[in-house]
Amino acid sequence: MLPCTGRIDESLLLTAFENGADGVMVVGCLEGDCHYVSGNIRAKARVKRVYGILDRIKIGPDRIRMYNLSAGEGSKFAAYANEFVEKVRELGPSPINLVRAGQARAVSQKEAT
Amino acid sequence: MKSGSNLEKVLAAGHFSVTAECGPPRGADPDIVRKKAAFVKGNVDACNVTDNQTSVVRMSSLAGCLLIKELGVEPLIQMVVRDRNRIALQSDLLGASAMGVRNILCLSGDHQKFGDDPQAKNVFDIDSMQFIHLVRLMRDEGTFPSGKKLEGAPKFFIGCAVNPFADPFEIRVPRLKMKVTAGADFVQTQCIYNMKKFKEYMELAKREGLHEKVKILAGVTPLKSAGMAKFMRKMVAGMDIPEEVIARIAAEPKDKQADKGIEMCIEQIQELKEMEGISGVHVMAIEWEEKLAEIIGGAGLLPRPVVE
Amino acid sequence: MTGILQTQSGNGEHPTAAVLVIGGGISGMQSALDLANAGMKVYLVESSPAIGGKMAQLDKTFPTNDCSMCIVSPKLVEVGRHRNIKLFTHSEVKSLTGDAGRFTATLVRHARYVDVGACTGCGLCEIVCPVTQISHFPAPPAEGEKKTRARAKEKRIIRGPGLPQPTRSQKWNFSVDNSLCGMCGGCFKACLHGAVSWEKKQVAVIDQEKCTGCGACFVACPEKFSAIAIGQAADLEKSVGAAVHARSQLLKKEFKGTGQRDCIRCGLCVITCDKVMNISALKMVEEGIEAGVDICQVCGACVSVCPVNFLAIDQVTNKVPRPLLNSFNEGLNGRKPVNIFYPQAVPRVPVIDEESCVRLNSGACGTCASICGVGAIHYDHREEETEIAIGSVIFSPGIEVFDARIRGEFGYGLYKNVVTSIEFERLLSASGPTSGTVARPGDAKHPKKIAWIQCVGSRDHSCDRDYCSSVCCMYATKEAFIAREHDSSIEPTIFYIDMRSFGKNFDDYVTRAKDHKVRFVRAMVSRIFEDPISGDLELRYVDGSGARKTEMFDMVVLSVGIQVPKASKELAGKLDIDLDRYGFVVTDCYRPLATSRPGIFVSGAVKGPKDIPETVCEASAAAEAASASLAEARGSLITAEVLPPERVIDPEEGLRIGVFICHCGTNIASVVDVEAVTEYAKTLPGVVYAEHPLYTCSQDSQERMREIIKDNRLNRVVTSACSPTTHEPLFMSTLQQAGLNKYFFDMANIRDQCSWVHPDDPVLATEKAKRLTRMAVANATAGQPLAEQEFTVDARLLVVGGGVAGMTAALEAARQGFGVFLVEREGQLGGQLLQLQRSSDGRKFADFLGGLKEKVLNNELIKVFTSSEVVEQSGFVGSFETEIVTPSGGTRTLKHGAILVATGAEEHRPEIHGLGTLNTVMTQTDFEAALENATSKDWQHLRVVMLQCAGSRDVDHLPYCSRVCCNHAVKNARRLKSMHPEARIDVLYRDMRCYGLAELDYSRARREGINFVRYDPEENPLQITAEEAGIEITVVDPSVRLPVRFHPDLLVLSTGMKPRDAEELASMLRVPRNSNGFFIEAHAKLRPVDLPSEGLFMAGTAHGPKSSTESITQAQAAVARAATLLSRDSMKMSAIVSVVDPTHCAVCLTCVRACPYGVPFINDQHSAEINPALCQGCGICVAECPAKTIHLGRYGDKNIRAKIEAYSAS
Amino acid sequence: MITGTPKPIEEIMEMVEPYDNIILAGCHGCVTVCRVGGEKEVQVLASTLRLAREAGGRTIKIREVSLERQCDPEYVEQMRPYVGDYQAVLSIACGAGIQFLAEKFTTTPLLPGINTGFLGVTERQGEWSERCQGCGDCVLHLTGGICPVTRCAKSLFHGPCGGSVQGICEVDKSVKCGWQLIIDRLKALNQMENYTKFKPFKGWSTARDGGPRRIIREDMI
Repeated sequence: MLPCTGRIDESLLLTAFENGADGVMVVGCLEGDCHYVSGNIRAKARVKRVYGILDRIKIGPDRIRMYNLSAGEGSKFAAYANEFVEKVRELGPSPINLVRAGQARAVSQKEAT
Repeated sequence: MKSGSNLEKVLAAGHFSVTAECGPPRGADPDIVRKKAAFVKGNVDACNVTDNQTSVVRMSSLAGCLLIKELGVEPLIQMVVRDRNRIALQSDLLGASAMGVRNILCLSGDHQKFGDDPQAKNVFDIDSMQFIHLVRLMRDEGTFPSGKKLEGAPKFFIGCAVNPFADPFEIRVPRLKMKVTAGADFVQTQCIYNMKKFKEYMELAKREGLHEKVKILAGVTPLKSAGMAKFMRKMVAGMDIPEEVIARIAAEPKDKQADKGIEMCIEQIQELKEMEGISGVHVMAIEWEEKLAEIIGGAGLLPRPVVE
Repeated sequence: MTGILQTQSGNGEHPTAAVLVIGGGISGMQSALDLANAGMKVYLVESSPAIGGKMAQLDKTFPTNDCSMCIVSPKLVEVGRHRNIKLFTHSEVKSLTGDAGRFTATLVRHARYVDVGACTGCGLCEIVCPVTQISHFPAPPAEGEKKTRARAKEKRIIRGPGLPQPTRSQKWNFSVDNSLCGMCGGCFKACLHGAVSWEKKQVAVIDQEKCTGCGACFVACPEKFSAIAIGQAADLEKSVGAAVHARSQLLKKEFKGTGQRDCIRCGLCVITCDKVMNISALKMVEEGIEAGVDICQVCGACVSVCPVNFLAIDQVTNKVPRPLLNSFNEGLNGRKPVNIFYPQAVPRVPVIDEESCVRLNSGACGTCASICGVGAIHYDHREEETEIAIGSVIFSPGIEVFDARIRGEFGYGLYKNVVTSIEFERLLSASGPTSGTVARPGDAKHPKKIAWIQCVGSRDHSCDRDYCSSVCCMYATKEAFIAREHDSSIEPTIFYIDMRSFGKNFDDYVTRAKDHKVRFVRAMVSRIFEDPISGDLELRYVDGSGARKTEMFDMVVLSVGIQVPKASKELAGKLDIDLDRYGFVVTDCYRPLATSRPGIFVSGAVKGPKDIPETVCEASAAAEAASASLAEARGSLITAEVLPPERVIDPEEGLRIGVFICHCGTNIASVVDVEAVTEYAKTLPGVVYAEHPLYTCSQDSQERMREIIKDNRLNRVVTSACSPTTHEPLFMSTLQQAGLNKYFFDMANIRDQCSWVHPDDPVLATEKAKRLTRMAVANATAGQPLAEQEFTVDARLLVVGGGVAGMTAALEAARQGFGVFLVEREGQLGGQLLQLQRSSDGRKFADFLGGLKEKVLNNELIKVFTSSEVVEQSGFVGSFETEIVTPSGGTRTLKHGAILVATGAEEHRPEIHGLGTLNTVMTQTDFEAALENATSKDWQHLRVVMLQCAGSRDVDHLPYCSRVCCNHAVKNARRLKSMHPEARIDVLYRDMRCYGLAELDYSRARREGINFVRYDPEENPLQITAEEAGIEITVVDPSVRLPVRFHPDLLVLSTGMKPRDAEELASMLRVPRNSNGFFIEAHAKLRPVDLPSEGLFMAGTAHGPKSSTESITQAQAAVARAATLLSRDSMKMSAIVSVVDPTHCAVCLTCVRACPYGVPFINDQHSAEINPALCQGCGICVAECPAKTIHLGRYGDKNIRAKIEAYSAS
Repeated sequence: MITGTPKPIEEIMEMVEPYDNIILAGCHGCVTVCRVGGEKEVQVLASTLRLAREAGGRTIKIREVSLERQCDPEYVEQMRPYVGDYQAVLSIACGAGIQFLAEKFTTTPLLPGINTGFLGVTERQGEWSERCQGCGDCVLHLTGGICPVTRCAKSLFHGPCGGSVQGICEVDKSVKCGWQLIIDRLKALNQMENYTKFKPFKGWSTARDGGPRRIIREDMI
């Protein structure tokens, strides 16, 4: 939880992927309705940049997405969360996690032999 | 006589002069130049040979000049400062003069962005104004800009180009005046369609007495079609084609538009002929050299006078 | 405090700076907080055992669906721990003497039998107490007579399906003390297992091999010998009752789910009856248990200690059992005589009920005292009287609901599946008797079809409840809405007369409910019949087409109205304040908070039915009214909070993290395995302490947390509980009180994010709770101590808008001793009220306005700027600077500590039905003005049609309800009728929204012959032609179901109210307005006059349409809210602000450009700088800074990275 | 300030391909201000590289550092104690900084992470434009404070050329005609006489045409 999505920056978003996130969802106020005037617009630009980076480094751009909600839209939040989880599930584990899992398997096989 | 060129002579004799232009080919085939020269021959007092115009690579203008000269057409070499620094420019000037080229048009040159090699490095060591100054210096002082004495000064009738329709309008005449001061003997204008604005320009020039200091050749280009007119207006920077001009040619059926274009061009030349301060026309029949005779003849400017 | 009057000590010349607030509901709490936060001492008296009132009982609130308990609980805690509020719960006002400014009140604190200071609220007493019924206590022995036990004459053997199956589990060891044995053989005869060997004149011996431990011998041994000793019984050292409870609990656990239905002959019931209750009505026999049904006192203890539910209360007695019902849960479940009012109660201290406690009545039992670890239970408590000196009184005792039994045709009290709306609230509540499952009380079946019947005990002359209760339409809609959220198969139907959704955003809420399949039927239900077998209910009603209908429902909710309780009326009598015939306090429409007795003020529904935000608003307003005359003595009776010095944490000191995993009652614990999370937390690095309190936020838990922090020298604290938005401030202040910087804290929300969203997957929810806790621990580990800077407060108030709200606010603020700048755009003060003529009681507004204006203009503390406008605004709460343009064209800069927006509204004038072109068509305001001169003959037989909602509740004009138009029409119609009885008036309406006591005028209007005809823009539209030639209106009159045609001389349009243009002001103040242009309050329920930015308040119609009385109330409320700031000497700035570390600042201006508030600047030290007072703490600059040299308090990269890393760590 | 743009990540990936343990060096100077090479970009690029590498099955160790300036030897020297422990240094400072590192650390390969742009100004957040080419012979006093060398696509000294249309350069619709700007400014300054003055040939020897330039100021040594 952050005071505003405007606080989040690209390096933190990428850090989440480095830490094994398969997807990152950024949820801010409705556009034009930011509690801090323009924080969500700044966040949108940063999410877009990370989207581009993920695309270019073959992690997959769709693993990050920004949603906009008002505080009263609990059910919409749930719907978005489900939608995004479903999307990430379709994409499967992040390549990082696949590689790490593969290495872990290799290590355990090695230990087994 | 500064250069003794035919063009200089014709103008000096008070004739309404005619120049045209000839774009060298995109290859090494000299026959293409010769073929074009054939259309020009006899119809003009001098023929411009362009220098990699619009930054599209072509045969060098000096070579083109020599080819048409062989056929008896008086060459007018165009030189741009885009591709050569002051060393190369001086050297080419000396060479051209040595080979008998007596007319020169000093230009900046279109930016390389529009040509074959937009990635090319441009030079622009000196600008066209400074180039005019350079040619006049060498011709009249007989020295290099470095001050060293020339072993034989080059002889050129020095021309420059002006676009009366470019922005800002207010500096167009002062800038022409600067060019004249720098050493221009004659000027060829950008092709004119907006006669009203051109007249305004001429009024201002005349107020400065420029028509008496420099020979002004008005540029004309026959329109092949309404489409071409619209294209030029849209794509060529500083091209001012009034709506009524386009409307007039567009009113014709497609197959009659070329004839209409020629007719309009002739009318325009006749109008220019009557204007005070206009010493001639520069007919740029772009890739349409075969119509030169028809146009120039139609305007009652043939045959060309011979001045000794 | 520049410009504030000096505070004085009570030397006899000054009033007493203390206020008595009567009633601890939301009204009393809000008044108390506003007063106490503005330097007044408060005595808050509440008759029930805890504060909270009706709001604590509600499930959700309209129109935002906020959880009522969640939003009220921080207030409960704040009141509970406020140093300047003295709480008297379970108490009453006995008398009041003296006059305004110096009253003396006598308070009676009823005996609670539990020491509030000592009790930890652990609730163990309630758990061990075996009593569940109101007993028929044996008559006390006559004077001088020896106390003897009655002997049963009527016996009944209670049998199971099979014979008893004696258990030896958790067996107690019975043995005979040879030195005490009377050798009577009683034990030998009692033993059913042949385990006792005895012969005459011999000491009895118990064969432990054969003994099952039932204790029959123990019970049989005569008291004079008491020779049977018990061994291996846990808690026996405390009391027999405690030991019985301990064994019963173990056995219950053991037999849980085994389907055991036969008696296990544990003997606990018999021992309890004999040794704990001193009754001896039970005896173990071969076939089961023999009950002496005539001597049973019906306390229910035997039933509650039975581990296998073998006994039932009606089997053991021949009397009718009287179960003890939980009044907080509206009697839907039971309780014990010792009872904590509700889980979040403040104070969370039980009360022992004098009527049902065995100890207090017969002297037996005493189990609770024996088990209480802190010795907090004292059966010898007596009621105490306290005398207090106060300057003012606020009377806000609240309301009760109508007794639905009076409307016998609905069968309430007879039909089990007919409930009241307040009962339904408890059924919906997660902490209610069904834990939030919608179940029929009759058979616990899940109902599908539920009907709400409106106006039960409202708008009803037959039971003397003529008024409208104001809230029922909305709460029924909400209950229907929420019921469907709980169970989407529910089909709700609401039967109503008029849909009175007149408040801000209410119509939208009703529309949303309709979209969520809530069915609305405009019909009066005449009767309900119960199907005695199924318990289903048949409703009879007449629908819109006039057809008689019957429809079956599974359950019926009666939307009961609200009324003044008898006790409140009696108290009002003692206080000598006037009530109307219904018991509502009488007030003047220009002085809405003042009662008939000077110095006593009133707030809340006791002065007329109203909802929560209006109550909160009135409560603040009453606080203002009550303190204005005491202002000169402000601060003389309060004590300032003294925090212990903050412990400086040595960086070398290792991490000592304490983790508190909250049960939230069952809110969290019913899904999340809090014990497992607690154990897990203990394994996290740095965690030295972890526990799982039942309610971490309760007052006793907070006190405990403070102790734990100190005892364990904790340097970080984490709670995994509910929402940080509501509860973080509370926990942080506990840290401060324990001498720890409050930012050494983090909070995980395992309620909303675990138990609430994953109720069906406890395993994963528990895992998620662990993960969130891990993240919070990581974040707390990364925590840094942050300091809050202090600055001086400018005690002046800027009021924008000089209408009735603005002027009232200015005057009241001045009375409070604050300087005021009053800025009005127009050339004269008065606002929209200048256009109106008379109040509902017929007095001329002009007289009132004139007086008000004069007072404002003559007040030395008020500086009035007319024809002036705000053009520039800067600064922050406590220290604002506002530039205004004055009529001369020059600007002036005003410095002040708070802002009150009262920009008002104006009459909407749409170009419809010939308004503006025909002189026969006018608005209500025009008509009201015309009425002033309506003496001519033409008016005598005038035909007037009033068209309601003309351009209101209409998406093409004003989409909202303007709230005042119905009352306005009734007022004007009645005035015309009184002047010219022959005049004909037809009011065409959609819903007559004469809420509250205004209903009385509406019914009078009907009786006076004013004709009301309902139309509906969709189903029964009007045909209107309004031309020079005349006006013709055709509509079907639903009462006769025939088309009627009107040819009025005058068409009066009720066009509604629209806000004045305040777009620029809103953008300068950076406060939001809704799509209709009204300012949006900080919280729709609990902060109705606060704007979302700190230090900004609003009042009057700028907030939404309302009457002049309501505007006056809001103005006073807003002043009260502002006074909580302006009365302070200094304020603290938030520590959550961006701070530039100049070391790496590249002075690149990125922050300067990125900040939406324009706060960062480049200082003369060649670095960017951010004024902490102006920084809003969004963190945009932090994220943009290319040098990463801006840090935002607890939202630093370090914190976020710690959380991200902890998220994925396993 | 000196501006620049990030190199495409693919290009950087190719450069670092041979290495598994590198330093990523940012600079607190110009590149921080133009937001291409400061601490934040170090973090973003480091994360990006690690992710990209790991997605390809290999990991890379990156030491993230930000020097005060990469163009001053004292700051560069701060890297010396550990630079030898790494296989390469990826710098996101300007070309000057990168080269300076290369000169100082002769045995460590230096890789450029950004494309150095020009000497420019901030038009607004996120937009920069060129103002100076460092020709070494300033004529701004004659041209109304607007540089014909930089602002005219053809570096004309007697512009504008015929390609100037309504103040826009023919080369790029988003570029203003430098000469139009000069004229406007001269008019505003009432210095149009400067315009009509003939400007002699520019000496380019002080520009890059004179070879790599040095400034030595004896008085400061």
